[in-house]
Amino acid sequence: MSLAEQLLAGLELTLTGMVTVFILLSFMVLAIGWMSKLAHRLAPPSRSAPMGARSKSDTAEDKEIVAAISAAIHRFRSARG
Amino acid sequence: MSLAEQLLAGLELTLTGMVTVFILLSFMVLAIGWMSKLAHRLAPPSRSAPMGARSKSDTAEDKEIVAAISAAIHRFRSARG
Amino acid sequence: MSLAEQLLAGLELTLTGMVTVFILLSFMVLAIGWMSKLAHRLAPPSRSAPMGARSKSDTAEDKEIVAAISAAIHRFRSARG
Amino acid sequence: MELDLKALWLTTGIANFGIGELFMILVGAVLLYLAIARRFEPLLLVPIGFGAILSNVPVAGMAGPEGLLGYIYHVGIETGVFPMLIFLGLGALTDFGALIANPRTLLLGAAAQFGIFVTLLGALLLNYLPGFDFSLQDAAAIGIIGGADGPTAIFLSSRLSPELMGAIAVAAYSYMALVPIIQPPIMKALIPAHERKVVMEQLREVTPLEKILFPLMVLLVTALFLPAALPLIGMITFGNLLRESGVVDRLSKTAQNELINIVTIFLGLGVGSKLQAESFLTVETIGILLLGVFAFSIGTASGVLMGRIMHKVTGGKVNPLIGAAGVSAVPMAARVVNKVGLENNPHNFLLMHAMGPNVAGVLGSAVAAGLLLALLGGGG
Amino acid sequence: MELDLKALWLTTGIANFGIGELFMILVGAVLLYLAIARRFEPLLLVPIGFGAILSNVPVAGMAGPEGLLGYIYHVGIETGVFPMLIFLGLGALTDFGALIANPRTLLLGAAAQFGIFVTLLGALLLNYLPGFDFSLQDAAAIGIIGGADGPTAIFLSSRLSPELMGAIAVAAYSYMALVPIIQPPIMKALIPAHERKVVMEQLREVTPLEKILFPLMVLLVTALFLPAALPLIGMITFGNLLRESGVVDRLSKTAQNELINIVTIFLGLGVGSKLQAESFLTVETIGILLLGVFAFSIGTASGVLMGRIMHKVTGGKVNPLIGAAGVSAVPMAARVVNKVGLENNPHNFLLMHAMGPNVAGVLGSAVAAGLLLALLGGGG
Amino acid sequence: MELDLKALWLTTGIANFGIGELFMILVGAVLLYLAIARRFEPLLLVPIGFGAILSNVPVAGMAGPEGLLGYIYHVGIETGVFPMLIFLGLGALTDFGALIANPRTLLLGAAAQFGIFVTLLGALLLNYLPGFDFSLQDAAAIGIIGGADGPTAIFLSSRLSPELMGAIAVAAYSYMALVPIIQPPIMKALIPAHERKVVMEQLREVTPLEKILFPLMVLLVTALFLPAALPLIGMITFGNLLRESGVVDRLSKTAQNELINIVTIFLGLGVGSKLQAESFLTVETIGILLLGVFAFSIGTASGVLMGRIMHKVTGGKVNPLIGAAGVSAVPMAARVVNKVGLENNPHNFLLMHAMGPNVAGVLGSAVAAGLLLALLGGGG
Ligand code: NA
Ligand code: NA
Ligand code: NA
Repeated sequence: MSLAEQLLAGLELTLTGMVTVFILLSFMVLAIGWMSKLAHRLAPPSRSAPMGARSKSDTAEDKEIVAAISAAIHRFRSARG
Repeated sequence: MSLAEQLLAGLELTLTGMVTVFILLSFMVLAIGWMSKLAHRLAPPSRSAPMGARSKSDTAEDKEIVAAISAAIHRFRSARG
Repeated sequence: MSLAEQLLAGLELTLTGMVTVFILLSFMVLAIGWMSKLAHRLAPPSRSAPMGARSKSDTAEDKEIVAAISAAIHRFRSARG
Repeated sequence: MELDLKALWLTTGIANFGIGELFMILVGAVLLYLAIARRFEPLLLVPIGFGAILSNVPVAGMAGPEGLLGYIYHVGIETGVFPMLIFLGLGALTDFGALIANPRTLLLGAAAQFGIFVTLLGALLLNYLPGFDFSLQDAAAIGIIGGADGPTAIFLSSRLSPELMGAIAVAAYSYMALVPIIQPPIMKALIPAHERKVVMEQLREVTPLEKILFPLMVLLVTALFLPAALPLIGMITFGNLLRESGVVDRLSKTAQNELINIVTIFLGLGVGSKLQAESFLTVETIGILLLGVFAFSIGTASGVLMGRIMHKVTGGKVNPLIGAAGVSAVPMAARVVNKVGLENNPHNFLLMHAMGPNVAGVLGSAVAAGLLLALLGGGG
Repeated sequence: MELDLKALWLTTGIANFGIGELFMILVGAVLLYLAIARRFEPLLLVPIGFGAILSNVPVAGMAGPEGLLGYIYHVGIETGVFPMLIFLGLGALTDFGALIANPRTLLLGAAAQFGIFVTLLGALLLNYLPGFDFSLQDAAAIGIIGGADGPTAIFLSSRLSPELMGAIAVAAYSYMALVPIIQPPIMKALIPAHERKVVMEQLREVTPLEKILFPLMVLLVTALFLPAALPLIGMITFGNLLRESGVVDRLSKTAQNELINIVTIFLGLGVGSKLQAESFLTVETIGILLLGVFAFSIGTASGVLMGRIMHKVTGGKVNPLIGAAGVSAVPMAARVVNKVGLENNPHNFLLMHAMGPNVAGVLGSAVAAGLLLALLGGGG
Repeated sequence: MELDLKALWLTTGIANFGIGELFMILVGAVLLYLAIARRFEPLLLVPIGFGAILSNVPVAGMAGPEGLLGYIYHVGIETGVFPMLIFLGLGALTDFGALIANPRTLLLGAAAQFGIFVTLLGALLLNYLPGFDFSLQDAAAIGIIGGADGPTAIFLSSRLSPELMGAIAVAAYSYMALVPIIQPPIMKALIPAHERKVVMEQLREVTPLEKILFPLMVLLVTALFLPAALPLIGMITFGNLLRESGVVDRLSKTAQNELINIVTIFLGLGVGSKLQAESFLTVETIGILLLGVFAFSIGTASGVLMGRIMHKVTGGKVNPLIGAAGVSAVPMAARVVNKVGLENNPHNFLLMHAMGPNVAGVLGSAVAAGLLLALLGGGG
């Protein structure tokens, strides 16, 4: 293969490659969209949103706990030192 | 091997198999019994029972600690919210 | 190889071996010395000493925290039981 | 460019999918559904189901000799290494205390293995139907489904009948998950209500030394009488010794966590590689799936009947329900026993009593597998 | 004794070191310096740098067929197994929520792959210079540097151009670490200030079921259209399913910790074994290192331009900056986007919005790698 | 049925056990006893002891070419990979600070290797007795017991004298556990009481940069002067760099926990596979076990005498006791030094001072192993 032929093959590869990548990822865009609709129909987000909310408040709670503990330690330490 | 011969071999296998499994596991029953006696002679269970007991009370203690911590957190939270 | 020849080879090996081990580890002694000087020039120990100190006091702090928590638990337990 | 487009088209899955592969991908999806939504033995069925999908995508060659799943199968399953390492981990995870406290429950674990042999006979009987041509080895590998122990089933079928492994593993894990549905009716049908209400006396404490000597004892008996069972029994006792010896905690922890987890991922993917359309989509697979239910039922029944015998012999001290746990399917079967026990007497907690026959069932089916290997392993 | 001393002398490194090996040890030391003092992708560059040193010590033969690094290379890299296991771990580590909430950002991940192909062409153009003789396969392996994804680059070069792997891996990881320096000027040059200030609306919540179905969907599309991408896409989706299914937490935790850590150590050492003087110290390596910067710049530019197109199409809802994250280099590129965004509007946190194109870039380059493998893998 | 019963009988262990196998199972049991009840290096001796039992059960073939232990041996020990990975983990576990603060203690680690060579000569002298026919390679592998470092001994014997590995490993680990008994009398006999009371000045702080450069320096010196020692030295320095670099904590943690634990389990089982009756039950094994005690004693003595020299040279600043730690056996030997030091002066804590020669001993014996490998590795 001459260098020019090789370069031509490379250009072809580039075209094929970018087109394929775009087609494939576009399909994924559509597929994910369908999937989300399906998922929302099977398990409506209202059901999961409070779950998300709950898990958030859990985290918040955790933070409160950590805050409580560090406050306690801080008080202890300032009492000491 | 004809199907009938095969089936006969299968029946033999079943008989051999169940007899072997029972004999072997019966031996294990005996062996475990001897082993326990030996173990109790070498290290009387009185020695290990309190250990078991201690580990139990450890667990109880752990539970108390957890209870203490959660009580503290609960108090903190009710004071807050 | 006769036993005597073998033994001679063994003696040679011993001599070679001990000399090599000593030379190599002596080189390491020197190399580590140079390395330490280099390291101290690049990052003076004063910079790292306080770091060491800080990490020590961190440990001390950790111990205080552990002490605080166990004291709290102890108090709780003695109040209870 | 034309040529190129054709080459490109030939690299797509669409151009290469056959109906069989599509169907198998659906099977993989169903396994994932059962594992995730229905919690059917997810630790194994998620990797197996995903592996089944990967193996059936054309062109990719994931299950081929140069694909990841092919390598995994070759290195870890063909050699039997992965099931053995799973047994190592199981040994490190299992507390045999209940069995040591009441060793006679080993006999319940023995009786439940009857399901293995009846299923073996069932497979041979299927040969009278057209389309079935199971060898004795195949039948033995199918029978082991009745052992209700996944790694044992995978191990034996890797030795005796690799091409049936896909169907056998799927059947074994699926039915293990169905134990709560399969077992209770059989238990109720075979045990009169008053026997189901028997409260068993509390198990005695087991000393640490007993727990250390136990795996060595099991090893010794196996070595003397059935060394062919050593690959599995040897590893489970080794893992258990790591656990109970108390001096190698870091090894024990690794065996029961990271090591078994890594091996589980690979074992599942490797088994999934045997769910390729050409070898799985046969009438024999249907036969195996049907025999599987049968196997569990017979195993449960024989365990329960042995339980009734022990009930009689001990003058009513044994609740025959615990015999059902002899099929292994740890700890599912023991939980089912506990649940059925509570239905009959709300204060009767049989869980610990059922753990004895439950772990005995693991030993029992490993012994049965060893025996089948010893008698059938060298050829036909 | 004289003979012995000579034999002893010949066993020393001093007697056997060539200038090439010494230089490569220096390269290894520089990589260690970058990794430790400059935090250039230390998880990979520490093992790679150390491996480079070990491989270039004469007599020791660490990278030879009977040396540890040689074994590692043979078992884990030649087979492609280690990069696949890394992808398994990455899948278990990655939350694709941002991509599911805004799937159109996949197109940014697609656009950024242009860097791969332009670099491929650049490599072929270098052939016009004396000393360069890259095959199409070599050029493709070099191009994948533009994918900004280490394991993908290692995987593809192990298949297409093993002798260039050392230079390719070093370039890929080094430039990934340089993303914060390479990207911002390009982003600022190609996007007008007012577009850089666009505040994007908050991403919607994604349900657990969506997260479970997402990997299966990605797997399905890949299987249908480009099965050659399955080794990488299959593993990242498997890992992600382990993570999101919620029923196999112990497997997910192991995949994202111990398993990926062990494999990372070995992968780095194995890649280091390809930094031996004779194969690394060539003019081609210099070409590859130069092309690497080029690759990242083009990828960034094309991602950013796609971002501007999406900005136009969506009527200004998309901040084009997030296009720069399409090169992958997770999570570095997304952080760079966030930082540049904050420079233009101190209240504009783009991090979550950039995570979508960022993980899309991983999928995009795995797809590109699959395509190159499909078209060039069978020979010339 | 008659035939079947005979076949069944032939599958039992009873029908196949020889006196040698039974004896070796007893040996395995004794090793387990020492490991569990007496805490003799349990991390290795539990797997070795159990492996010894498994290997000597007839029919099972666990140590054969198709058995688990046989595979482990073939994959991980024959190749030298497992000892190298252990060294990787040891490097990640070891703090070389004490050695960096006082590098001259390396000479104590050098002196203690005299035990290796004297034992080598001892093995050659045994050849004058009937029944012994050790080659130079065998003698070198036996000598390395004096290095008091298990993985080094396993590594060297896997290269030079695989058939003696069982006895060598058992001797190495057993005597390491006996260090608290073997060493004190020698230390007291060779050091006058007033020297034993010397209080050493506190070690200086070592900076993080020194700890990072240390493994690289050791690597460099080894590469220049004795590259044959690189498989072990390279791995221990790599592990140490992972530890000290501070940028790859997750790799370091994995190397010092899961990775080394998994490899330890396998290494032990694999070594156990070399305790098969036919190769272990020889007069040579008895010779090796006797030489082992000898090796440790000589190593201790030469370390201690070097300590006395350093005492003189430094004008009394060095307590010669710490020379005993030069044999390695980390951290047991350093603890013994500390204990003996406290006996002579209740306020004299020598532990940190003994850690320097202790880890130096590891380097020293790895260097000695490398040298023996370089001079004897290519044949005889
Ligand atoms: Na069973
Ligand atoms: Na990418
Ligand atoms: Na040593």
